[in-house]
Amino acid sequence: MVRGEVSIDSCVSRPPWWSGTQDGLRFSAGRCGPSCLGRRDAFVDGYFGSYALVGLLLVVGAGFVAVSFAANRLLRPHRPTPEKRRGYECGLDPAGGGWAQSHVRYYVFAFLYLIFAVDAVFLFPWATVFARPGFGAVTLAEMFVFLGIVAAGVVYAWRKGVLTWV
Amino acid sequence: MNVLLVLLLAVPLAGALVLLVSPRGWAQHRALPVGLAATALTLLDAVALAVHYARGSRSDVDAAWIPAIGLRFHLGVDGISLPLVLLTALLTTLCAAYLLRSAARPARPQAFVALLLLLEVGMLGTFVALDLLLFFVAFEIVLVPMYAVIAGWGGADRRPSARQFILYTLVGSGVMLVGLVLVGVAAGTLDMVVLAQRGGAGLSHTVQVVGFLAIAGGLAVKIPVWPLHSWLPDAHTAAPTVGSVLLAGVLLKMGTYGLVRIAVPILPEGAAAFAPVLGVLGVVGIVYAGLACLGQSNLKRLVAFSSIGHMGFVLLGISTLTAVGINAALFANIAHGVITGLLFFLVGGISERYGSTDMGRLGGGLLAATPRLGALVVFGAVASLGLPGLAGFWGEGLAVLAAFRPAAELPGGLYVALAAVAGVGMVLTAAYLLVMLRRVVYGVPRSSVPMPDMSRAELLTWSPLVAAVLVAGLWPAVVLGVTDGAVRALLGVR
Amino acid sequence: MTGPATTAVQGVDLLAIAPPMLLAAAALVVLLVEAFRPAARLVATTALAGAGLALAAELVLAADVLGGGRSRATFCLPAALRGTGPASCSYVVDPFAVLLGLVALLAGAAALLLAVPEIRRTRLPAGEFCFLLLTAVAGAVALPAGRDLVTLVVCLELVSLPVFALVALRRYDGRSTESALTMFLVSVASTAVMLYGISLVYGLAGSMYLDRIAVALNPAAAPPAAAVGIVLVLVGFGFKVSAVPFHTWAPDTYAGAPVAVAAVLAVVSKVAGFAGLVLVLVLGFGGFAPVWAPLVAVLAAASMTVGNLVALRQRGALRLLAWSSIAQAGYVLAPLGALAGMAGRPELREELVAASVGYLVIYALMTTGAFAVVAFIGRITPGNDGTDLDGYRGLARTHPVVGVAFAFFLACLAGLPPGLAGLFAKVVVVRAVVDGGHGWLAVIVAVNTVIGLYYYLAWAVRLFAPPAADGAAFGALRRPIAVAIAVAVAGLVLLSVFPEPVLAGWSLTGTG
Amino acid sequence: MGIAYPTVLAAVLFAIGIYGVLARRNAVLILMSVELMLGAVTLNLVTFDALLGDPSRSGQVLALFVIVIAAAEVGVGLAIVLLLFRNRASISVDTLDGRGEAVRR
Amino acid sequence: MGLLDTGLRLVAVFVAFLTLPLLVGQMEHKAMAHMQSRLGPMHAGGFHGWAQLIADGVKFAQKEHVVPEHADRTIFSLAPAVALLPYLLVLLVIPLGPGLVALDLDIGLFYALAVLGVGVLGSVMAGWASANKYALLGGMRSAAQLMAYELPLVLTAASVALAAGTLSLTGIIGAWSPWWLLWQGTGAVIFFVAGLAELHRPPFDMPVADAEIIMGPYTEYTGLRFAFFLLAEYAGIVVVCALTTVLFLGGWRGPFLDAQLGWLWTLLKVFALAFVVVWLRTSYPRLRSDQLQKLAWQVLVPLALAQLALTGVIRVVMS
Repeated sequence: MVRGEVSIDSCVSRPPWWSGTQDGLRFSAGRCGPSCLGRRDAFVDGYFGSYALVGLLLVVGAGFVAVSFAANRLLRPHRPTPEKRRGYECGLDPAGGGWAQSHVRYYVFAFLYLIFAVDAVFLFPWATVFARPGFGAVTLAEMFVFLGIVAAGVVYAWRKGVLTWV
Repeated sequence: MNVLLVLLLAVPLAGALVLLVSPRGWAQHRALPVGLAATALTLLDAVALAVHYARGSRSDVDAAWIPAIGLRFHLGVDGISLPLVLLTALLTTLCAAYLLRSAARPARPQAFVALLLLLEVGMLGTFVALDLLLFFVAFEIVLVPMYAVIAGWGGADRRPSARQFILYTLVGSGVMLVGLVLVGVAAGTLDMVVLAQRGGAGLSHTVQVVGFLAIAGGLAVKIPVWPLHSWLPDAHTAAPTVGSVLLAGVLLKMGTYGLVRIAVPILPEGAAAFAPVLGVLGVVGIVYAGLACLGQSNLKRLVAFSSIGHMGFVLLGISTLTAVGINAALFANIAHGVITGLLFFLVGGISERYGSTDMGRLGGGLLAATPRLGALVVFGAVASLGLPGLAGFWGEGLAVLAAFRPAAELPGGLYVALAAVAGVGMVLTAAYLLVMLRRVVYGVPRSSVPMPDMSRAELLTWSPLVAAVLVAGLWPAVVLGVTDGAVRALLGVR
Repeated sequence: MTGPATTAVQGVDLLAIAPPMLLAAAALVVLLVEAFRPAARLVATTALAGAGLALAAELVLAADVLGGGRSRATFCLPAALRGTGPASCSYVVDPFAVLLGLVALLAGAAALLLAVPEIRRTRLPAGEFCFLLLTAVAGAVALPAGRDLVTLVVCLELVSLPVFALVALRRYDGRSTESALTMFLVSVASTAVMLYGISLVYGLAGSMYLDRIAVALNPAAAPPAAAVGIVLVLVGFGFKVSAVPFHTWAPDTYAGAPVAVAAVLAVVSKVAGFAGLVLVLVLGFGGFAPVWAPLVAVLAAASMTVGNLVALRQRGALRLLAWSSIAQAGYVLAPLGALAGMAGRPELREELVAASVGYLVIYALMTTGAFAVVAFIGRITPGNDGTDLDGYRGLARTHPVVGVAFAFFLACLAGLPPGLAGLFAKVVVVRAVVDGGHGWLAVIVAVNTVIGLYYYLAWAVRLFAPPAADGAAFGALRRPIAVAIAVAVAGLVLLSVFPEPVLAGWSLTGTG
Repeated sequence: MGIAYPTVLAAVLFAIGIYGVLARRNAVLILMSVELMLGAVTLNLVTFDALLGDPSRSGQVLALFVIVIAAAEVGVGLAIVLLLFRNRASISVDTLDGRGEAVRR
Repeated sequence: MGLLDTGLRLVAVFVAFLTLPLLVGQMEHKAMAHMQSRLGPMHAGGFHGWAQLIADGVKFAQKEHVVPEHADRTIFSLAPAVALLPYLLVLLVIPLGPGLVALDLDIGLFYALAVLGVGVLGSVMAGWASANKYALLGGMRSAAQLMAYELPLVLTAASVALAAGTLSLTGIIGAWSPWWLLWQGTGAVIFFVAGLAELHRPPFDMPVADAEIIMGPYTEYTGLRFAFFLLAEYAGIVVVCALTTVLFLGGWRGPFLDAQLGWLWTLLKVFALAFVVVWLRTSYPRLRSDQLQKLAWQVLVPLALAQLALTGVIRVVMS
């Protein structure tokens, strides 16, 4: 790849980790100086660091579960019989398959949830910056508009009988 | 008098619009008079324009239309276009008059006349446009009305013929459009006057060659140049009389006019490169048409094929790239328009009376049964074969003559050969026309049922054409004098 | 979320965003009206009133922007975050945005009009239909003003998602549902591809703002991955505008959807897709033009050739229109394909973009008109579902006005006088392509124009043919459809005589 | 700890998604594959945003929108699938088509 | 963050995860017994049967693991872990006292809500994989319930975040003041109720209604895996109560000595809430599934929206 003269040469226009001197991706702070370098370390520590603990805990938890199941395997008897392995229907022989066709209303529940809960995603970023200086009544009004739309959705669903379940 | 130029297009357009929007009941009976009035007004306008031109005042309308594509509403007439404008206005008026007779009344006259007027707008627009794209637009405007006239009012096989007509022409237009745009982009202007003055300066050889190929290729379909002619006989056979008259009388001229007006002066290097090819194709067309005519049994088809031959002469004239040759071509153009227009009118008249144009079924004896009509057919035929003293003679004769002395950059030997073959073609023309006369006009009528001879209305309609043939034949300077100056101006003095 | 302490509050130019906002508000109102007073007539009237209001706002905006000669930019990057870079506004109403917004709005209103009789006649739910339609149009109106990838993506989805639902809205029609599913899956996958491309571009350019991307992404400084991202974005848009080879969903969907929805797909959705494509390619990825322009050129050539050739064989009206719209997409793409050499020639860029946009606008008008007539014939006349071309025989004899209007639309689509608007549009495209040095593409355009002519002409001829012996009579013309046809005819006649307003350079403003 | 891990993971997710879209014939599975692709997009966006320290947070903003878009797509998509299932279960699509043809010819 | 420090944090969280649910469970045994005027098991371990839960655990561990023949074996076996582990992960970010938190995430609230939602997946997996009609119905119901109650939960959490201006849990406690009890009171109740519903605790235990569908998703489970589901339920109570405490009741903030006794205040509040949970179980009849949905969509969601609006207005007025 032949490189011409690099005309733009600032941190603003080019990502700091991109070094124009070599081909391919190289994550360095070559062009941005020490501040970017610091940011990179902060990135690793602050970003992955905190979630590393979450990951470790997950590993610990998974280990706990695995150990428990392993120990359980040693402690418990294992004598399966066809009767035991038959699906439980209050002592009667199971009729039909185990998976029945489910009612469509569950789909409606899912749909309602999907719409509203995902919209709520926008609430959190807003909620955190809302109190900062410079944001005020206008920001609030904007969120009222948003809430109004969500509310209109609920009203619509209610009028359409989605919220009646019997 | 720029207003005359604008009126030239506005009058027929207004007529067409009036007919289109007027209620059906009203227009049903007034369509034909309205049509005649509009065409006649246009003819008057054209004559006035000619008078003005003769007095030496030049008309030129130039206004920006669509700056985005550099399209200007640029109209003007000069010696090259003026005769064609007059011819168009005359033929259209005659057609409108011809329709007035109850025998020729078309079905759905409102639509028919509206289409006729639209056709006139396109034809006149093609001849007066001085902007490449405007020329193209006008060129395209003609297509749909002509298609509709053939497909809606034609005879047997009208739909396939009409479709063939429009598809052939459109393929040509598409190619031509690319050529025009190429020239416009390369030169930075679409103004024909400016481009012609430059005479190819500023256009690279490649652009000129490619542009000429595309533009002339597109026009060649319209002319039609052999071997792109196969739509023509079918279209003529299927078209109603009026359609045939305009098709042969005007539409074919649009192709040759385009060559003279655009391709040759604007792209001289391209023209020089392809002129021999055009010449060869033209001569092939002459001979081919002659042979084909000998084998025709249908009168209408015969006249149609003869058009291919006549246009071959025009092409030969143009291909010499000399002032003489091009003047000859323009003269032949006019002559062919008048003569073939007359012939198609006559064939239409025969068809009205006998219900057929098949020579075998007509059987002969036309002169005996309807003496005046027969005489006129004879007149038309001898005019067409180029009898000295009639219009057909000068154009074709001069074209052959010009071929002996083509432009300096062209291969002289080839042109001498072409001239010789074209001479043979002239003989063939005479042969098939005489055969036709023998089979149809002379002899004893097959049936004894009395046929009405030429009516007064027909006489009125046709006599201007007869007069034109005589005038142009006896006094060719009336046309050549007009064209010559313009041709020399256009080509630079050659 | 943890930005600098400086305020990130952006000023909002309410007039600039008024049209899409009004449409969105109207959509909500329609939904509530439907919830409380479910009468089709009331709902449709409300929706139309909303569209009219938005149209008024758009006209005011147009007068302001065009009259003042100054584009209105809003949602700009605050000065504190801007640094030394360009202005970076998210929403810029420039002439380009005004024009395409207006077109989308008009096409949306027309689709609404087309739908009115169908809603009354069939079991199409009025409220949902109007709501979805207005929402989609709101997205399409906002999209041409978007100047960063986030806005563009959101607007594009705002156009797409309601359309999926619209296509499937005829709930008891299996064909409708199947076509909706086909379209949905294809479109969703293409969105994902496009988004992945966007994520790569973002990573390499460091910004979502098109003007910043343009500065950061130049082939000399960006790695090959940027080209990959750009191509992926292009693929995504290829699906949206149904360019060959990403077109396969279109014919089935057009044929399966209600006619009004097919009109939305063919016009509103396509206008939005092209607006986004132009913005992204020209303003954002300009530096990479040598990479993407040849691809676009190939897409254009393939689209028109395949579209026209397949359209030749169609016997169904909607399928024919679908293939024709694929072919027309090729014409719109062609000038963009000639953009490779725009680096040092800003005037060439202007010309090519103007050609593309001009064609798009005229395409929108003529296609809307054609669909209006199909809506008149199709599915309104009992016993004639308007899907067979032979069902149009004799239209010009029984309904001369509609027949002539339709013939005019077809002539425009074909680019044949009297459809001068279509002819000029094609001339502009050919001229621009030749100017861009792509003669071969111009020749392909010209040849395709001729191929296209054949089927448009064949259709137009049927209108004037005597009606088939067993053909059912056409029904009466409903007023909403008549209005739509009249508007399309008026617009096209106007543009046939005076196309300058559409073909003149509708300059794109990058930053505002 | 570099950018490589998240981006490569995203690329792998995306590739799996593409494979699923191309190889699967079940509409729901295709939809799931698309969701996988969108997940890759989100991951990419968030990674780049964090890495760039983008002051305008564009990456995260688009990531939020991608999540919402994904949800909306699932909603609409499942609705259509459900509709299709109903139509197929109640009225066979083939017979429906056949009747339409009969009227037309 | 050193290795030792990290290890310590993990161990602390893990220990809390193992002990607190047992304490809640024991409390439930005893409190319910007394409320229903009965003694409950009194023998294991001597004093008031304190070792009963341990005995239960031992018993569970020795029982056979039976997989139904048509079940989706892998999912069936994994479901308990999926149900349990999210609660462990949430505990990580819950602050016990000032500075006394295993991981102080700046988006702690978001994290907690996100991870909390995963737990229900365990029930759905169990319900689906069991190849049993009751289990499937239960799984469906539990999913539907999650979906209905997730929205009020998230909306009220957003209200708190809005009031505090941060998503960090410690930050929220820092911003808390007693009068929040007043203007966030509605939110607190909604959050708590929605949290209960997510845990399928009575009166929201329709998914496991034994009179109708045996044990819902857990019908086919035995032994340790069943015990895990039980453990998950009690861990869930701890987490929901702790989140309510942190978000609405001021966490470690007490009448005095916050710095030293913060952990105590937190635990007291958590257990007080846990007691309420038990109390509700004995007091209210089970809601029908349509009543469940109705409560969520027609009462809690509008109220939560109103609460959010109120919070926003008050924030603006105050600033």
